[in-house]
Parts: sequence; structure tokens; C-alpha cells
Amino acid sequence: MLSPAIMRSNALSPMQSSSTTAASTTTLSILPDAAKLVFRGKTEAIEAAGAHFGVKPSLEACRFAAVGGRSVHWLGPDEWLFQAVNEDPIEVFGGMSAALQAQACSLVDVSHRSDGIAVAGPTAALVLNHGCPLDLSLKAFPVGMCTRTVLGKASLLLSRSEEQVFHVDVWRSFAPYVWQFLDEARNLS
Amino acid sequence: MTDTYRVRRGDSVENCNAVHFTFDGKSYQGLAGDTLASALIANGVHLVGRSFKYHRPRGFVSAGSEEPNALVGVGATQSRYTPNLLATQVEIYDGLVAESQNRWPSLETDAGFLNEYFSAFLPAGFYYKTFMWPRTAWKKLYEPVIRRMAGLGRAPAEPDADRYTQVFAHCDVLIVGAGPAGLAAALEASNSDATVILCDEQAEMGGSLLSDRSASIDGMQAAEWARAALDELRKRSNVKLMSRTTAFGWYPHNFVGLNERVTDHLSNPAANQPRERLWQVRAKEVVLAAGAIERPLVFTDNDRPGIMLANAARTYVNRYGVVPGKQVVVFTACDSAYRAALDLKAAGAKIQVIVDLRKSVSGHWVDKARAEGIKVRSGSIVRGTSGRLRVKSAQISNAQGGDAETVACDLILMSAGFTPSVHLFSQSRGKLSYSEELRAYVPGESVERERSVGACKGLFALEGVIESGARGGRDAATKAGFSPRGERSYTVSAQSVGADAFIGSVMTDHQAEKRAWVDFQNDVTAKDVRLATREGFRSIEHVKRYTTTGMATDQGKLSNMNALGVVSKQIDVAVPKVGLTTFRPPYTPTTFGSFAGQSRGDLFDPVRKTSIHSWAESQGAQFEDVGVWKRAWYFPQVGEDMHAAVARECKVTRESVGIFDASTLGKIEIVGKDAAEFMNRMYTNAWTKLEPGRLRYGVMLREDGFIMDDGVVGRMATDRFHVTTTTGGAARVLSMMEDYLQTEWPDLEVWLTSTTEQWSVIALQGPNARKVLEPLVEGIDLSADAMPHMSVREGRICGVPTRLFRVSFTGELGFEVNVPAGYGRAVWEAIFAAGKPYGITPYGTETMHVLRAEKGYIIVGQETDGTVTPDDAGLGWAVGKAKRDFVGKRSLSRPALVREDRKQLVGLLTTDPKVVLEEGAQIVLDPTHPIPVPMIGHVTSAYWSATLNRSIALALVRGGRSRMGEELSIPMPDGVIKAKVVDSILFDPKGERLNA
Amino acid sequence: MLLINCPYCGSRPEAEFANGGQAHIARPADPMSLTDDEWAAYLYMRDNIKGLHHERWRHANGCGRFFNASRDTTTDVIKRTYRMGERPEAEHQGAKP
Amino acid sequence: MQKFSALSLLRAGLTGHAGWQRQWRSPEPKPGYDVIIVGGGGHGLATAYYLASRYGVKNVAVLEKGWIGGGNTGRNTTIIRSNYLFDESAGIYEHALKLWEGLSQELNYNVMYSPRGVLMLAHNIHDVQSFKRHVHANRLNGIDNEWLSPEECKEFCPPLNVGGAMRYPILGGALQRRGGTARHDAVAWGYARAADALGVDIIENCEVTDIRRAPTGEVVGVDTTRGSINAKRIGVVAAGNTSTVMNMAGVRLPLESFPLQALVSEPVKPIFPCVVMSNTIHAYISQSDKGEMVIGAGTDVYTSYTQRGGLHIVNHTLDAICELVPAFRRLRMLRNWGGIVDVTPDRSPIVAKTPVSGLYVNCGWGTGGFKATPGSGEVFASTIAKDEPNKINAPFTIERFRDGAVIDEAAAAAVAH
Repeated sequence: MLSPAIMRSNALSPMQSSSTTAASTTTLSILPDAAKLVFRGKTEAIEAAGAHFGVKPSLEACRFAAVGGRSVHWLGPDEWLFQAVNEDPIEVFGGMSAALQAQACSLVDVSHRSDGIAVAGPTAALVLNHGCPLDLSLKAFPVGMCTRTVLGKASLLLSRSEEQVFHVDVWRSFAPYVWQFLDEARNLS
Repeated sequence: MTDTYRVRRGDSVENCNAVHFTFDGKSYQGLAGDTLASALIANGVHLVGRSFKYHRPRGFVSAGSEEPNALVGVGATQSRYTPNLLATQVEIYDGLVAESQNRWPSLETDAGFLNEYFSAFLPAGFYYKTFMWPRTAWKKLYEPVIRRMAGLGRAPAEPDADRYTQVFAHCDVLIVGAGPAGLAAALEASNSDATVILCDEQAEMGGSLLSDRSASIDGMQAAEWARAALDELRKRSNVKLMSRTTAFGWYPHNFVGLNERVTDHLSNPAANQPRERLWQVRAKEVVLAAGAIERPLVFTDNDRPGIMLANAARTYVNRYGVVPGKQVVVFTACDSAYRAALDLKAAGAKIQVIVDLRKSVSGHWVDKARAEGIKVRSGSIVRGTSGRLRVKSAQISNAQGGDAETVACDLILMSAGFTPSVHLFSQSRGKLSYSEELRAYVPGESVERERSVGACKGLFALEGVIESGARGGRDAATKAGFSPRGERSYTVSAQSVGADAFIGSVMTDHQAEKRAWVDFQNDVTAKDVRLATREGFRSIEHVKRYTTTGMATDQGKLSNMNALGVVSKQIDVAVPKVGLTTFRPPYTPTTFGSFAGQSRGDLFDPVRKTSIHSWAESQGAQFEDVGVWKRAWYFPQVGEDMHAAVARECKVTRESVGIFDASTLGKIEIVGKDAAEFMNRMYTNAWTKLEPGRLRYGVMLREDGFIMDDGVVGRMATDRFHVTTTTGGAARVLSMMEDYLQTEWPDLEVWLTSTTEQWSVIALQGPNARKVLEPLVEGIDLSADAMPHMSVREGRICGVPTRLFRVSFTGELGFEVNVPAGYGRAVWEAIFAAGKPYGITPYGTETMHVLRAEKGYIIVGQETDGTVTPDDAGLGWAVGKAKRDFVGKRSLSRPALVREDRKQLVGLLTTDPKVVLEEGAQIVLDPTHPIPVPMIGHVTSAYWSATLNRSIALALVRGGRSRMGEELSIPMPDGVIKAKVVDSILFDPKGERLNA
Repeated sequence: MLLINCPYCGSRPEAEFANGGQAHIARPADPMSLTDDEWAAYLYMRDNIKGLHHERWRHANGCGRFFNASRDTTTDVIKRTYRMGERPEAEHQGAKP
Repeated sequence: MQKFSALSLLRAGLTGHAGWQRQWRSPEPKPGYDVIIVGGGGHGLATAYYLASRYGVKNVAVLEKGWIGGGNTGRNTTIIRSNYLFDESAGIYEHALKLWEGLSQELNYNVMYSPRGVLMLAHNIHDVQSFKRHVHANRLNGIDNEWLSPEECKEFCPPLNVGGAMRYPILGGALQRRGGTARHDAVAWGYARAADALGVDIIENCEVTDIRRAPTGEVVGVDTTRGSINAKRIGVVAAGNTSTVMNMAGVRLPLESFPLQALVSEPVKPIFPCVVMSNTIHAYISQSDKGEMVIGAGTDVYTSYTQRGGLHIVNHTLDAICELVPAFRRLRMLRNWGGIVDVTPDRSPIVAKTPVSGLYVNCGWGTGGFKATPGSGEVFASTIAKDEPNKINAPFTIERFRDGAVIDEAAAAAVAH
């Protein structure tokens, strides 16, 4: 029997080879798999969740916090996304649920719901702005900011990890669309 | 230089770079930097088009985007052919192919000109009065002829080869127009930390400064200053300069659409350049510096080639170094035409006479003209012109009439003053006010965060224009929250041309029968406008619609004020009372492709595919679109059509085992201590007693009582439900749940998370399903006793975690294997391999539909259509009667929803078992009834059932459940089909196979 | 594209939002006790104000929250947005002619 | 009324068109009328015309706050068809279509009704099922509507992208050949002129500011910007302003008013022979007599009275058009505007008496009002004249929302599975 790691497919893998070799200075790359959990619940619970996870979740809207390969993204006033890069979802989920047993909250494993794209380069914001209506200037969208938003006709989670690097987390079936859209945009910009 | 109209070096053309192009098949040479108009004028060509209605010969009226006449088709190939481009805006490049339009067989000899001879019978709105008899002739005879005559260019015949993109942009200050006011505004606004976008529709920024040879700013000649200012702006990192970019539309909340033309001026655009880019700019503050457009004078036969706006001639001679004519008559109501006359004279043209409408004329420009020996005739008009394909002479008389003097000419310049470009201001919903002095509307109070500066505000003296621009720029930056650094002063040396202006027709009372054009392109004359007012069309909107004045491709830029003037005079009502036609986007015509942007083909809408899609593709599956999803429809083997494939898939599934990708089903994880209570309120069913580990089919209504969605729900724990929805309903259901939770029941401790894409769902159905699965599963006892129908277990399959449902949408022993989506394909392949010994078949949505129909299972959206209640659909059993309330419950007791004769779901068996009914076919009691035939229902599903070896159908029939055994009629175009009403469950009514 | 101030995330373009219709129409506590007319009023009757109108929006492609907005339907100017459960500053103001 | 004909045009042409009279008078309001129609759009003017011509009620005033035909009549995409699914809708729209067929002759005004055919495209199997259901129901109701294969669609409308790379390929279409277009302004003007000739007073720039009622409840007249006018019967046909006007009489309606945008391209020579509609990708298109492509889309999502909408709606409309006809990418948008449509919960109209005696309402036509103009006017006139609805508009009551007897064409067609 194959190991889960080998069995796992990413909706974007076929895109990588089909992408154009653009003259663009913006690169697109697939982010590594991660354990991803959606936490929803009351404020007391989020603090407990953060304490267990080892990353203090931002209570400020539209911000993420990261320690090593672990991060917590604010998604809404009662909703956060916990991510642990290259960790086993079952283990992370198991540990977290145990820690939150007494808390009023919901924890759902969504590790396979989405795939990630890194959009990097000096014109990354411009490329994203081909479909994303947000102001992506550093002033309006600083490093450490995250938000769900739209790109063309897809919905996604956008975060800025460095001045010239954005991470896009998008549901699997929309991921090829987003990739193709960005690939075309970086070629035409 | 062979052409004789190129008189000197123009500022905007590069003299050393000859460019070759063709117009109507004839080769010409121009210079890099020329527009098609300036290049044709350089070659002595003035005849460039034919008017819309009378097909009159027409030449260039303007040098800009307000051009009504010089519309051309451009493009060497059909996939890059564009009709109706303005020659005054088309930039030439080597190899440009342009052609004139609306003429046959040629521009010089156009058969459509015949209309001109009948023009007496074709006044405004003539078509409303005739072409009514005989009744059918409008469509068959009159309309086709009218249509062929109308239209301008021809649409391209092949798909567009170019690409388009769109960009969202944000800035602190957006400045529209890079003339003197816009440049000053940009210099000031950007002298702070504000981000500034300055856009201009022209290839070269600078606006009126580029064609001004008399003014100077800060000691520099005007055009030189403009270039210096642009250099300075270019150096500032907070400024973005966008030429060839038209601000075409203002949308709510300071959202402005800009259209950037990227490649149309290039001979060989790079492959990675889009043809156009649509910029959607959200600006904190906007400065409108859109300038003003010179107004034509409305005089008899003012439409001949060679009659143009004075300022346009000035642009041609100063910017492009071409004289539009050598013998010039100038007709004006203001000083600006004098300036043009002087510039033309300086370039070698002979100014025959300046005819000035004003009784007495004086001032700098008049004096200067006189000093240069130009004859000035005040209180006079041009009362007629001659010349067929090019103007030959002007008849000049006193303004009141009297004898006319004929003066030979090849160019008549006209100017009635300037009309401020208030389009964007008006689109922003700012109120306009009428200036009697300027005979024009000017911006009043702003509604959005914008200000108008310069000529578009009605300021025409250069010093005032620059001052107003600078002030506007500072104001905008300040209001956006910035502090512009030190004020700078501008030393302007320019002679004002004053603000004199005229609107309406200059014709004398004796000329009522003559034609003077108000709208050149649409062939609307002052006479037409007067006729409309006589017929009672007095609101300017009515006049516009009746005569079509202002509705041509220039959108009335040249004609609107003159039409107003004519109406005002005719009905003796002040201009502001006559009204003003609404300004609508776009400012100038804007390419469809740029609005579509990247949305084409696969990017038109996301193509959602499951993780198993690629496997189905490799097996030759056919797919169908279900919402945004692609779903495998059927899996034809070699030589099979759909019918054969489906029959085989059904048979194998019923007899052994089939495998189906159900991943597109919506999924929602509902977690919290009040989860069951929430389910009770959202669904018709009762949930409290559902034990963890069990499944239940749930029905959800809209608040109006009609079925909205359905799906199987698993209780994973006391506080955790795994809910499934229909494929198309996923987002709608989640949104409705959130709505109730957040706005009606915020006290409930329950949270929702979409898990649609977390899980791949592999349905394994058929008597051998358990045998196939068993070896792959760890930690779950699949036996009938341990895991009965409608239960769920967690464990592992092929080493990965699964939520394994025992559920059936086929009536067979069945399982739905939920695995994390990344493992979907691998697990699918493993199951498929394990099924090989049993002859497993993959099946698609069509087989799924047949199998469930045999069992009478409904599909929301097929058996239901938004007007069906649970009882109608035979789902009364799923409604928790004892529940006090749930969404939609109250509506179910409304009078129309409890009527006995509602349409109810039944089965239908055709008398001839070979005949498959058509889905959507209507059911009647008496097929011999004359039309209209009363209909009592319709067929919702109909298939060939390989299992039952006959056709089957489901139908909604009025009072259907009380009609069991009744024979009904389905009248089809080729005969009546008879069918018997039966129970909707046609196969294994006792459900023995399910529980196997 | 309107610019809408989400009370949680700040000003965002309309593309991120879904409109939720007129605000402050509470679902009756006991629907079954209502007459058909009363129930129909809840289901269907709307003020359709020409003037200041209170409506619901959901930041669907953002934080997911429903909230209220007071918008003038004659200008589309949004005067204020506020969270669910809060009351509007002014009642509806129909622009009575 | 001056007779309009080729001959009269010819005669007038020879005399410089000096003899044309006003097409309708501009009377001062009288102190009272038998019937007041509030709203001088196509439906209101048609109501007045039929009151005078068919029901003998000639002492009628039409009060229009701006200029006639200036609301949705002058802002729509002029599509005419009657191939609706339900008997109720088919009844009222087919009634209208029959009137359209002879309208130019009846009014002596060329409204350019052009039965060019309305082709509704199916892009998925659900569409196919739904359209076939329409086709069958229409046939049994005596309404023409036929199913076309993709090839037949292409033959009927050659510019369509059939078989090319397309996100949602065309799987066929439902064609109503009698459907088509008409010239919207001419409809308002033609009705106005014909009504005026029968004695109806058309009073423009006259805004109703209040509806007056007797202590016993029934209406007695209206206050307007041009004074008070008495009438015992008042018909409100005010499209997007219905809620505002009905509020004056204390009547609440299940209506919401949304912006609906439309646009035209620059004119080009004839290339698009019919009307094409696609509900799945949200666009419709036809070519006008002038050569412009006339294009429409769905409504914006929020209620508004601003008569404009967002740029993103235009983007989505035109990306759909460019999918249907990729060669049109290079055409250019000439004009884009918005109207206000009032929408009922079931997207079907209300043409009915109201709880207030003497007050009648005709509203809620949503995005589909133009096509109904003659039928709507005729049945509303009948309802006002007889103080009771006739068979055709009887189902279109306010009470249907209380009873649940909704007529929901959209729900019947648009639910995806």
C-alpha cells in the first residue's frame, strides 16, 4: 500500500508544467502541503487554541501570526485558520481537539480543502490586482495582513508574508483557475 | 517630402521617420507621430466618410475624440479589424490598413447618396409615420432596407485575436486630463506623499499646450513647458502617467473606469502585450481637468469636407505641421478662431476673410489679425457653401441677410466658443449650472470627492486655467490627507481669447428651408430639430430621441449645445428650462473586449473539477456542466453511444458493482453543543434523536415553504453533523444557514464550516460493493449488522482516514467513501482495482439519474423547481409534524399550499414500453381539447430503464396520488403518448436490496 | 462598485459582499400563531425606501459576517454601517415629495 | 388626428413639412377626471388609450412627473416575446404579443414591431430540460416556441459561437419566431398621440405629491406639483416609483426597486438577425434598426433609485456577449445606462385592485415590462373601467402573496441541481 504522502495530489500540479515561461518578474509557485484547521468559536477558546498551538492568534482583524512553519490567520471575528506546514493533519487535529474539549468552539480539518500559491516578485501586487479589487499597496496591505477576498470569479484567502511575496490559499477546484488567471496576468502586465 | 500640405516641422511628428499606410487601398506616406487624420491631410485628403442617413461626403471636423465624421475601419485581417475608429485618434504605423465606411461602391461615388435626393421626404422621425402598410412589409421589406442603409462600419467577421486585461488600482489623487490644468494639478498634488495617477486620452500629454505657439509659461514656450512638467512628474515615484488612457466612466464611490490602449498604435506589438487594459481606479480624490471642446457653428451646408473647427486646424498646423487648406475662410463667434487664423497664416495659408458673427469686435487677437492684413467682417455669417467632395466657396452676408458675397476657399474654419467637458462630473451626479456668458453648462456642486479645474470648469484664460489646476491639485492632496509642500507660482504669458460664445443656428429667418447640420454623423439639421418641437417634442430628451441628435458615436459632444440652442429659440424657453440630456458612460466608445478582460474560454468562469476528474478523463468519460462544476456524464466504451453506455453502467451496477464520483456534493460541518437544535430549525426533519453514527435524509425549505435543498446528513458526534447538500446548492445553503445563525439565533452555540472541497466522495453501489471495499478498509466492520443502511463510521481506507457512509442513491447496497480530497484519486483507483474481479464499472451522472429514478428518489431542481412543497414531492414523511417551528413551516399551511389539486410526484409508465417520454413534456386529460389545452402536469424525469427493460418516468401531476392507475395523455408534435399513473417507486419497492 | 465599510474589516469593494435585503425585519418568534396576512407581511412586504434605507450586507468573500448599512437609495451614499444587533441612528427616511 | 402615411409624408415633404401638428396636446390639468393614470410610461399611456378606445372612458388624465416615456420605456432593450411557462404568464404576455402584431396600424404610428425571433440559448442539460418544458407548454397554449439544435441555432443566428471553444457550449435553443423587438420611444409616443386624439389629457412635468382619500377611505383625487386634481378612480403605473406613490395612499406592496443596466454598441451594418438571450451566462443581445447592438443583463444586487449601476455588471454582461460572439470583442460600447425596475417576490407583476377603493395598481414587471406594454395597458384599462380584473389579469393580485399562489417563472426555470 502506498503511503499517504505519495498518494496525495495537489490540484495545481498539472498547472505548473502548463504555465508559460513568462518574461514576467513575478513568479508563481505551489506552496507545500500543510495541516489546516478552521477554528470557530468564542474568544476564550481561541486563546486556549493558540496556547496549545504555540502561535498567539491575532485578535486584530485581518492579521496573521506565524512561528516557524505554524501560523494562525484571522478569517473573521469568530474564525481563524490554523496551519502547520508539512505536519500531519490527523495529529494536529487530534492534539488541538483534545486541548479544546472543554471550550465552546468548533474545530474542522480542512487540510485538503485548499491549495496554496506563492506569488512573488516586484510586481506581485500588480499581477494580483488584475483580478483582486483590494488596495495592495504596502500601506494598505502590509506584511502580516491576511483576508479573504476575490480574484476574478474566485474567492480566496490572501496574505502578505513579505513585501514582495503574497500567499494565496484557494479551494482546490478553484485553484487551477486562479493559477491560470495569475499566469496570464503576469504575462500581460 | 512629396506632399504639399506638410508645411513645417510639427512638434508631435518625427520628420525623419516616414510611415507607410493605406487608405481605401491607396498607399500614402506619413510621419511617425501622425494621426491618420493628420497624415491624410498632409496628403491633401479631406473626404474620409459618408454620413449616416443621407450619405453625404464628409471630412475631418476635429482633431480629437469628438470627431463625428472621420470614422474608419482599421485592420489588415478580420481577426484584428476594428470598425468606427476615429481617424483623428488612430496613430499611424508602418503597414496600417484603413478603409472608409458606409459607402458603396466607393467613397467618391456612393449609391447611398440617392437618399440625399429624397431628403425632403426623410425628415426627423419620418419612419414613425410610414412603412405601416401592408402589415407584414415592415419586417420583410422596409426594415431590411433601412437596416442596410443604416449602420456605419461593418463588424469584424472573425474572433478577435487580441487579449485584454483589467487592473484594479488605487490612488490618493486621480487627475483626468493632462492639459495645462491637469499638469498643474499633478505637479501640486504629487508634491506631497500622495499617490497620483494622471491620465490623458491622447498619445502625447500636454493637451492644448501642445498646439499653442503663442503662450509661454515660466519663460518657456507652452509645449516646451508641458514637456518639462512631464519630465518632472516622471521623476516622482508617487506619480503614474498614463497616456492613451481615457477616463470613460464614473461609477459610485469615486470609482473611475480608465481604458488604456496599449498596442493599437504599434506595427508589431510584443506577444505579451494586451491590446487594451481596463483600469478600475478607486481614487480618494479626483481632479477633473478634461478640458473643453470647441463648438461648431450651425450654418447652411456646414458639413462639407474642408469645414472644420478652428482649433482643430490649429492643432494640425502646430502639432503635426500640416495645413488643412490653403485658402481659408474663418467663421467665428469668438476670438479663438483668430488665433487659429494667425497660426495658419504663419504656416503659409491665405486667410481670405474672418467672418465674425459678433457685431463689434476688438481686442488683442482681432487687432493682431487686422495688423497682419487679414480682412475681418463683423456682424456677418457664412450663409452657404459649395463644393461636392471638398468645399469650394463660402457665401458671406450680413447676419440679418442681404446680398451674399462668394469667396473661394478650400477650408472653412468655424468656432462658436467652447463647451466644457462636464461628462464625468455629470456622471458623478454633480449638478450642472448653465452659464449665460459661456452659453454652456458648467459644474456646480460636487456630490462625490472630486473637483473640476481649468477649461472643463469654464475657465479659458491660460493663467486662470493653470492657477485653478494647481489649486485643485493641492486641494485634492490635502483632502486625501496629505500636506503638499510649498506652493509654487507659475508665470504665464498668454493673451486671453475671452469667453464669447454662441449656441443654436446662425441662419437668417429667410433660410428656414435650408439645411444646417446640428449633428453631423446622424444627419440632423436645425430644420429637423425645429420640426420636432413643432410636433410637440419639447423636452430635450424627446428632441434627442425623435431626431437622434446627439445619439451618434460622438454622443453629442459637438451637437448637444447647438440642439439646445435651436430648441430654446424655437419654443422661446430659456436653455436651462429646456433641459440637458443626461451624460452617460462611456465618455468615448470603449471596446467590449476590455470590459470582458481575461474572462474568456476557461477563464470565463472557473472550471471546477474534482480530484477524480483526471481519471475519468483518461477513461474517455463525457462530461456535463452542472453549475460551475464539470461532472462525468457517462463512460462510453469503444463503439458505445450514450444510450448503450448508460444501459451497461446501470446493469453492471444493479448486478454487481458501480463506482461514481459524488465529490461535487456540497458539505458543511456543523459543530457545537446546539448543533442538533440548529438542525431542527433549519430542516423539516427531526434531529434530536438521531444517534451518532447514523445518517438521515434531510429536506430544507425556503421560508416560503418550497423545497430549497436536500441531502444526507451524518451525525458524527452529539455536537457534530456532517451535512451534504446538492452540488449547485452548497453555497446557497451555507449562506442561508449563516444568515439564520448570525441574525436570528446568535444565541446558539454552533459553528459552520464548508467542507465541500475537503472530501472526495466515492460512491460504491451494487450487490458486490461490500466485497470490494472490505479488504481496503481498516477499523470498520462493514457487515450488515455492524453497519446497517444509513450509518456512518470513521476509520481508514487504503491507509488514509475516511468517513464511510453506508447510503444509497441507487437502491442497491451502497457506500459513500469520504476521503480527504488529496487522496481522492488514489483511493478511487485502489477501489477500482479491487472491483476489477467483480467487473466494476465507473458510471456518470446519467446512470446515477436513471438508477435513482427507478427508485423514485427526487433530484432537487429536476423533480422540484422552486414551486414544489415536500408534500408535492412525496416527502411528507420527512416533515417533522410535531416540531413547533422550522424554516418554511408556517408557509406550508397557506391556502394555496394545502390545495387538494396541487401537482404531486408520481410515476408514469407509457402504454408502449419502448417509448421514452421527453423530459418537460406536458400531461393532459383530453388531448383532443382545442388549444389552449388544459395541462395537468409535466414529465420531470424520463429514461430507458435497462433494469426494467422498459421506459420509466416521474411526473408532477395535479392531484397525482389520487390518480393511480389512470391513463393520461402526453400530446407530442407527432402524436399523443398514453401513460399510466403509478407509484413513483418502480424498482424494489420494499427496499430489500438496500438493506442487503 | 460600491465601497462598503465592513464593521470588522474596514472599507472593501462591493465584489466581496452579498446584499441581504432590508434590515431589521425580525423573524417572528412564533410563526404558527400568525395570520396569513401577518406572515405574508414578514415574508414579502418591504419598505422600498426612496431615501435613507437600512439594509443587510454579508461580507461573504471576507470575514463572512452579516452587518447593517444605512444607505441613501437616491444617491447610493452609505451613511453608516453597524453590526447586527445594533440599531440605526435614524429611522428610514422616505424622501416624501 | 392627422393621418400618418407615406402619402401624407410625401405631401408634407413638398410643402417643407410645415403642416405637421403636435403629436399630442399640452393641456392644463382640468379640476377633475373620471380616471387619473399616474405615470406616463408605455403602460400608463397604453392604459389611457385602451380606456378611451375600448372601454369608452375618455375623460382621462395621464400625469407624468417628467416627460412621457422617460422611465423604463425609454431605457429597456425592447425585447418582445410570450413564451412563458405558466398559463397565467403565457396568458398575459400572449395577449400583449397579439396586440403588438397590429399595433402600428391600430395607433397609426410605426412602432417598428419586428418579429425577428427570440432565441433563448441552452448551455447545460438543465437548460435543455427547462426549455423543452417551455416549448411543450407553449405549444399546448397555442404559443409558438420551437426547439433548435446547436446547428439550427447557428443557421438562425450565424454570428453565434457554436462549436468553438466556449466555457459553456451552446446545446441548443428555444426559438419564438413571433418574438422580436419594437422601437421603445415610438410605443410611448404612438399611444400618447392616439390617446390624445380620443380626448385623453397627457400632462407632463406634473408630479403627484399625494393621493387624497375621503374619510370613508376611497380615493377622491391627487395633489400634484400643478395643483389638485379630482378623480374617483386612480390607476398607478409608476414602475420604479410605485412604492413611493402607493405609500401616499397607505398601501404597502411587496416590491423592491433595483437598478437594471443596458448598453448599446456603436452602429454597424446588419450582422445580428434576431434576439438572443442566455439566462445561464446572463446576457441578451439584438441589433437595432440603427445598427447598434442592444445589450442587457441582470440587475445590480441592491435596491436603488439612482438609475445607474456598477461597472462590474457591465463587465460581466460583456464578457458573456464576447463568449457568445467572439468577433464582437472589437465592437465598442457607445452608451450605458440604468433603469429602475420594481421586482415582486415571484418576479411576476401585480395588475390589480388594491385594498383602497378606487385605487388600482399595475407594477412589478421587473425586467420584463416592455414586452407586456399593450397587454398590460389593455387589461389594466379593463380592470379600472369595470372595477374588477378580467380573466387574464385575475391571477396577478396582491393577495397571491398572502395565499401562496405565486407565479414564479424564475424559480421554475433557474434552479440548478
